[in-house]
Amino acid sequence: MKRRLDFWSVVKFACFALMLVFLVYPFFSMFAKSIISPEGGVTFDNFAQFFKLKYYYSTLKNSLSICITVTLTCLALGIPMAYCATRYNLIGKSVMNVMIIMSLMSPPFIGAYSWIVLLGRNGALTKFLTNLGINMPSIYGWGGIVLVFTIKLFPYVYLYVSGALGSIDSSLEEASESLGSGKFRRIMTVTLPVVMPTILSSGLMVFMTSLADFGTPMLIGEGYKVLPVLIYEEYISEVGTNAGMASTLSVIIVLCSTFVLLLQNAVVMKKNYNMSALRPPAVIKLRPIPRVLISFACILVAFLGFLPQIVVVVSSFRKTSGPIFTSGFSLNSYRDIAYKLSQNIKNTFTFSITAIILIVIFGMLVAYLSVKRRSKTSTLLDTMVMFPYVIPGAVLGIAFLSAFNKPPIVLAGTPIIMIVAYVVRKLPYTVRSTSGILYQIDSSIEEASISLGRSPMKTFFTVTARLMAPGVISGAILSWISTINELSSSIMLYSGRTGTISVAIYNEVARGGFGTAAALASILTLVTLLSLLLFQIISKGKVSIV
Amino acid sequence: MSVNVRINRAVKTYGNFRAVDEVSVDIAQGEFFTLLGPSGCGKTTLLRMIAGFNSVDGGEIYFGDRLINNVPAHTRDIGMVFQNYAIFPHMTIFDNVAYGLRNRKIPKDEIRERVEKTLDIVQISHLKDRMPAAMSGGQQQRVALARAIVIKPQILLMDEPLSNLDAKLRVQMRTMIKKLQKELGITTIYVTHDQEEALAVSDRIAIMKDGKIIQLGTPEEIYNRPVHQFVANFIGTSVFLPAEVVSQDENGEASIQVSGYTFRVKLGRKAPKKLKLSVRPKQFLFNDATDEGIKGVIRVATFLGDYWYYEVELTSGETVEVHEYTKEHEGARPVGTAVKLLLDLNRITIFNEDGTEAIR
Amino acid sequence: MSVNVRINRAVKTYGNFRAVDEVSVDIAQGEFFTLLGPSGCGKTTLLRMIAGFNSVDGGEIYFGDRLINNVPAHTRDIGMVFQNYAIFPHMTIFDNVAYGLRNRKIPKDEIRERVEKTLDIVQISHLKDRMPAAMSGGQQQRVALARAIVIKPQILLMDEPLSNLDAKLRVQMRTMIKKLQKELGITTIYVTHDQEEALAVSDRIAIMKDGKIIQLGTPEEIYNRPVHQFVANFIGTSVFLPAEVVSQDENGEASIQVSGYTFRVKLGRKAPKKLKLSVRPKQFLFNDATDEGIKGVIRVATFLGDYWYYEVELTSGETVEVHEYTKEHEGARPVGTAVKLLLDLNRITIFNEDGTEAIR
Amino acid sequence: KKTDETSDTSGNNNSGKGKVVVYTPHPSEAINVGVQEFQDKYGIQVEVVAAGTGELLARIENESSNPLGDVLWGGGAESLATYKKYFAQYKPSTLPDINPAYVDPENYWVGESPLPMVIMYNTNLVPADQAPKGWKDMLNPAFKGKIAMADPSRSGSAYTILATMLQAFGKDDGKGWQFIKDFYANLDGKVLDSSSKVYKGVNDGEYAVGLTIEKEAIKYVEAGGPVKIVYPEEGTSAVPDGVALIKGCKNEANAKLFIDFVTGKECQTIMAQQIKRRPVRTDTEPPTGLPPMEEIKLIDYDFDWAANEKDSILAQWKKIVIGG
Ligand SMILES: Nc1ncnc2c1ncn2[C@@H]1O[C@H](COP(=O)(O)OP(=O)(O)OP(=O)(O)O)[C@@H](O)[C@H]1O
Ligand SMILES: Nc1ncnc2c1ncn2[C@@H]1O[C@H](COP(=O)(O)OP(=O)(O)OP(=O)(O)O)[C@@H](O)[C@H]1O
Ligand SMILES: [Mg+2]
Ligand SMILES: [Mg+2]
Repeated sequence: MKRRLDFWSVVKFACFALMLVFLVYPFFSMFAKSIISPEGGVTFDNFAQFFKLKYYYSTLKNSLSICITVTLTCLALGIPMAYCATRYNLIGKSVMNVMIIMSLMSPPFIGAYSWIVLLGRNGALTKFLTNLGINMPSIYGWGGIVLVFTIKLFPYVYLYVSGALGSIDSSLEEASESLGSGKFRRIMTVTLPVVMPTILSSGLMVFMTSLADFGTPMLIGEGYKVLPVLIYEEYISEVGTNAGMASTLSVIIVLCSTFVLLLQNAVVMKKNYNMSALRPPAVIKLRPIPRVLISFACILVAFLGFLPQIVVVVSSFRKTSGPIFTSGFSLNSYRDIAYKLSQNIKNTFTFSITAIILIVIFGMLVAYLSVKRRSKTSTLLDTMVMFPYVIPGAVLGIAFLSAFNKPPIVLAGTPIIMIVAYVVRKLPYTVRSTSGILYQIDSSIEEASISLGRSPMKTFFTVTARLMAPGVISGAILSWISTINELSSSIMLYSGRTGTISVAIYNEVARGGFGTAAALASILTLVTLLSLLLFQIISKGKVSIV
Repeated sequence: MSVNVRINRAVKTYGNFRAVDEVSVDIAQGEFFTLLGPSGCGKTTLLRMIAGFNSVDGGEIYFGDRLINNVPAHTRDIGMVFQNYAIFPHMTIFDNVAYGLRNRKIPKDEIRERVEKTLDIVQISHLKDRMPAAMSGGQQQRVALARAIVIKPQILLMDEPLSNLDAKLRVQMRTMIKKLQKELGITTIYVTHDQEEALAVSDRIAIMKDGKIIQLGTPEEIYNRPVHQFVANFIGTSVFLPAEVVSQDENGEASIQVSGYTFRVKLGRKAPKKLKLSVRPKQFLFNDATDEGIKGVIRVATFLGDYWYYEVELTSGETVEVHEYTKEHEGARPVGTAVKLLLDLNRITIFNEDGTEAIR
Repeated sequence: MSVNVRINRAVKTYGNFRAVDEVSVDIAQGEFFTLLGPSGCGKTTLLRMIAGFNSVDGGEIYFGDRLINNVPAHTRDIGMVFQNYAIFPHMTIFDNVAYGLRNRKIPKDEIRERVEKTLDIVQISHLKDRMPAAMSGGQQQRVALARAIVIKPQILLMDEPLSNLDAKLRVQMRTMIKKLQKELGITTIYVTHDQEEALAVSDRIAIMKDGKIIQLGTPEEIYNRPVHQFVANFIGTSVFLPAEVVSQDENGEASIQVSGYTFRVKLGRKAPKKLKLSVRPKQFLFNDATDEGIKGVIRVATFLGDYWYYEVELTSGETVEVHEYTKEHEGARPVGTAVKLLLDLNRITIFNEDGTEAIR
Repeated sequence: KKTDETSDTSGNNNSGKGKVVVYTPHPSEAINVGVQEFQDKYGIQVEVVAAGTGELLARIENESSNPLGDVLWGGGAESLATYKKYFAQYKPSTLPDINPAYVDPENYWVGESPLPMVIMYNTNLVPADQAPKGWKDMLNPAFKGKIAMADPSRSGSAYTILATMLQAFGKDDGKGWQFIKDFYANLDGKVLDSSSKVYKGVNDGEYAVGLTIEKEAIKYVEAGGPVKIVYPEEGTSAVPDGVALIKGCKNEANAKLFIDFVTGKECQTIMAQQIKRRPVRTDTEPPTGLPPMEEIKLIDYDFDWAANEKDSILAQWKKIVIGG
């Protein structure tokens, strides 16, 4: 009996082994470049350079300024919306949810162009507002990045916090009310503090995403350069790269995010409370006027996030002439892409489905380890899982490429490398949202199962996993959507036969085929939408997305 | 200031099921009112309606003259102890208890003082900086209690506030609650499953069954004059013995026969032929002297501190529970002993045949 | 098959605090063993150590000959009822109860049958398709109970399994537990705050205080021969009166004076000069006949069903609790009445001055 | 004609002819035309990996221990030169017919289409009389903050533009750098990360003027966008797009065949006629609608200087950008 390792030790060991192969190995060799001089010695020149030259260190400052602002604005927007959506009988809630989830998924590159089409100097909305006499500041620069990030990333907060708010024990709120707290005070002193682990998780996701995302700032940053853009440039450039500097920058960005991650972990650790939520809170029926007003406000925000995709879909039907749109509508763009879709769609789905299954399994296990079996090693595991998240996808692609293109492991050019990259890169969504919800689950429920003779492993799958479902699902949806839309690592890793839809989009955009790109992106949007609907149908009545 | 609570034909339905079924009751200002009834009879549901956490699906609830059916809970000025404690897991014990006061614009010093005093009362002041997760069940329950009473509300609602405390502490706490309640004149509605507790603290008790109030009265009324077999059975154990009126004279004096034992008792009115006697375990008396009494054999004998608990199998085949105080009879009566049981005629309750109406 | 449990100097620490402090006890195979003690004394902690949910920070725990300190909980073949129920919120009642059986490769039909039978026993079979959220507190508690007993484990651990049930149901349930336990011979460790319950069901009782076992014995031993003032006080209310030995002859016969009342009693050994008498409320007797006794005035009179509860202020200033059975004295003794109290000399416990040792 | 079909029945069955893996940043029309012809002609299976020049070069660099690609087709010659240690030297059979100006003396790459740098402006935003004529108009305060220019440290074409401007105003006497300083001031801090944003931005009216490659700008003109092309009067450069053999590649023979093919007359003619790419061959007609190379004023572009001094030039540029 004694020599059989217990389930969770085995899991932990297995996770570490996988991490070692697919994370530590590629990244370590990549990071090593930051301190290895061209002559082969160890040097910290690159770091010295970074802190000496304003060109470099200013990007760090810019990045932090953006991340912090965006995290705050996303929380400010996402939490109230999550509250309203879970507690009130809003009109059009499911439509709103779909729009919000969809807004996370700006089809690569072209989605961001939509913002320029809408809010650029010559943008449709800008012109419209100018005609009304409203002078919009330009979308470019700090303000624009913050705006676009906020609209794009608040869904993390919304989704994660909704999940948690739905599984709080209602008697806590009632207790607060019985002690004379009005709604606002109740929310501030009981509801939010109790779901704080989840709030922090979602804030972390926003922070990390805005720290890592280079697409948006690249597009509308103009002169305002942030760290990931710089990393991207140092790794991928037509005019020569500086791998040493690039690794240095990667190390710095990883350090930043690790710091924030550890901070979050430390705070959450102190706020780790269990409750047995037998009675989830009821949905309150609002009176007609507030109901309409609140619904309208929420849907407006959701719509704003969804707007870029509407622009994309509209564009896909516009008539094109070479690279430019002309007036009138046609289906030409779709005709153009029709012949190249089947393989790419097939790839997108096979890779994504495989990846998502692995993500859900690993995500739950890792989250469980780091929350319920808290130890130094499981915290380390949690931290490691998070860090691919802040590495630009293309850089991760490069790390994988150079690590798995030579013995002992040769994976380059195969579907496996794409799938592994997706898993490594999209795992954090599921891990974060799941660990958020895990903090709320009373451990005595698990103990009850164990006392009835189910092994910890079986207990995990029959009880804990089921109770984690709301968190797992919202994380898995995010993972899924961002996997089918994943571009930046794919572009480095695909080979002739393993191209995905988003690769095709990129190729069109990069070459000015905006009409066809829009058509491809619309298809992706449609696919995303369909998978959401499908999910809702399959899980009818059992679990909701949010 | 305290207030009276008037409940008029209140109804709560879950689907087709009526958890609270046209309950009407007036609770006086400053009254200590207890809801007592078997598990699942609707006590919590009713309490939550008064607190404002369950919708009122029919009827009205008034606090004083104010219809509160739709008044938000937090403006009702209630204190509530939840059956599952509902302690805020993210606050220390001190903050949990101070929570309600912080809402009331009370100076910090006073808050500290009141919280500490209350924690003292519930005997957990040494734990005030702990988090709830590091507390035992009973300690948590006392936090819930302290949190509700520290705010000195108009109405105090308590749902089994002492269920996880040991007997000593229970008595101390209930005495404390009662004292506080009288001092401040707080109208109190109390849910308990413990009859003794209900009898000890209540001004009036409502016995509930299946969402309805079966009997409403002072502890003595409920105990001594149950109007329904259910109440007799529920408050203290009772055994029901079928009996027959052999004769009754014009004064109401009746001769009643039960299991071969005949006794005379005065009834207030003309009794039906068939009766049902409700006898509590302590209303049986062992007759060691004569041969009179209901005959039976001791089957089980258990020591229960103050008294011995016996199960006696009557010749009729029925088994009845009999308690005998240890000071009335030294040592156990061994299992197997043949005994004769008399009835404590002044105390037993006499029902009609189906137990729905008390004859005496 | 059932098994004996041997606990040897078990320790559990939270930081510097010893929640369980070198507890040693042998629980025999098939024994019904109860942990009794004030809130926060470490009962739950000890139970969870036996179950395998708390680490054993010192000492050993054996099931039979098997050291189980590090054996995973799920292989221990225990059934446990948790203080906070810990029902699976996502399963119907039926599934909750069936959960443990599904693991045991039992045919479906048999599972259904056993679950239904157990639900019947705890009287909630009509709710079997409900979700736990739609259940009252007591109903939930019964689910937890059913879930633990349906698997017929080697060892049954129960943490206040009946705390939210009404008196009737409590008695029924505890009788059922006891019967089941005897039938199947399950070694049972039971935590309760209810002394009467403990006395009623237990083969042996351990009285815990501050993480230690103070006394271990059969119910009668615990009740009648407390070895420590704490036990006397905890099991039933006791009042402690300082007394003085006026004289003691060579037979041990002593003359003892307490509050101006002198009585003679035979002590087993030479008594110290100063004593402490432990008197339960029912061990005071009102002396309506003579002028002898401890003098006092009735301050509180409460009807408690079987008996009247009085608080009597003695001339020494102390207040003592006195119970008088309703059948011993008709009606209440009014508040303010001057009374004389005798002691039930055969029953009171006599301690040394600081109450740490029983003299008789 | 489904490319996926052909790629599915991949090299294994067709092993006699084999396959070739082509890395290319070219637009799909170009790829379709070139690849289709090549496959039809030789029966060799072509696997295309299309991505940006930067991404492709990064792949080649990181795959160097086990190259997965065979040929890099397209990408500015200057970029190719920077990465030449990952390429193999190869002299295509077509070399004699190619304008020597577009050939690497060391044969690490060979040009396939010259690319003059141009100024592009939006006719809605710039009245005809204010249309720019040369590089110096980029200092016009009217254009302040309205010039689209990609980052030379990112984009190969932008670097070529920078080098061209430097040379046009004097690379050695400091005048060139003075011009760049003023030019940067007129950019008002707006440096775009990729060249695609330049032409698209000008076309969409986000910027009034932009500096870019002729081959991209001409697409917008052809499509009828509100844009016009100007060949700077101070002279411009015509660095070609190149094609190169990847060092250590797996299908070397086929790759060489491919290089010969894309620099051959047949392919160059089709490219010129169908998608308006200027040929590198001396014996091929330029595309209609584009001024012949001879009419465009070219500076004497010092390719070696631009390639060798790249680091210091970019360092200088960064210094200007930071203002330090
Ligand atoms: N995680 C913890 N950290 C620190 N102290 C704890 C922790 N858990 C319990 N305690 C303390 O240990 C003591 C024993 O707790 P335990 O839960 O065993 O009490 P108990 O006897 O079951 O009491 P109750 O009857 O109130 O449930 C209590 O004083 C409690 O405050
Ligand atoms: N959400 C619900 N849906 C359906 N039935 C419910 C729901 N909540 C409670 N009930 C039922 O309503 C009845 C009354 O429940 P309530 O909680 O008021 O009982 P209680 O008297 O407090 O019992 P206990 O003493 O066991 O706590 C119970 O039979 C219970 O099963
Ligand atoms: Mg209840
Ligand atoms: Mg406990």
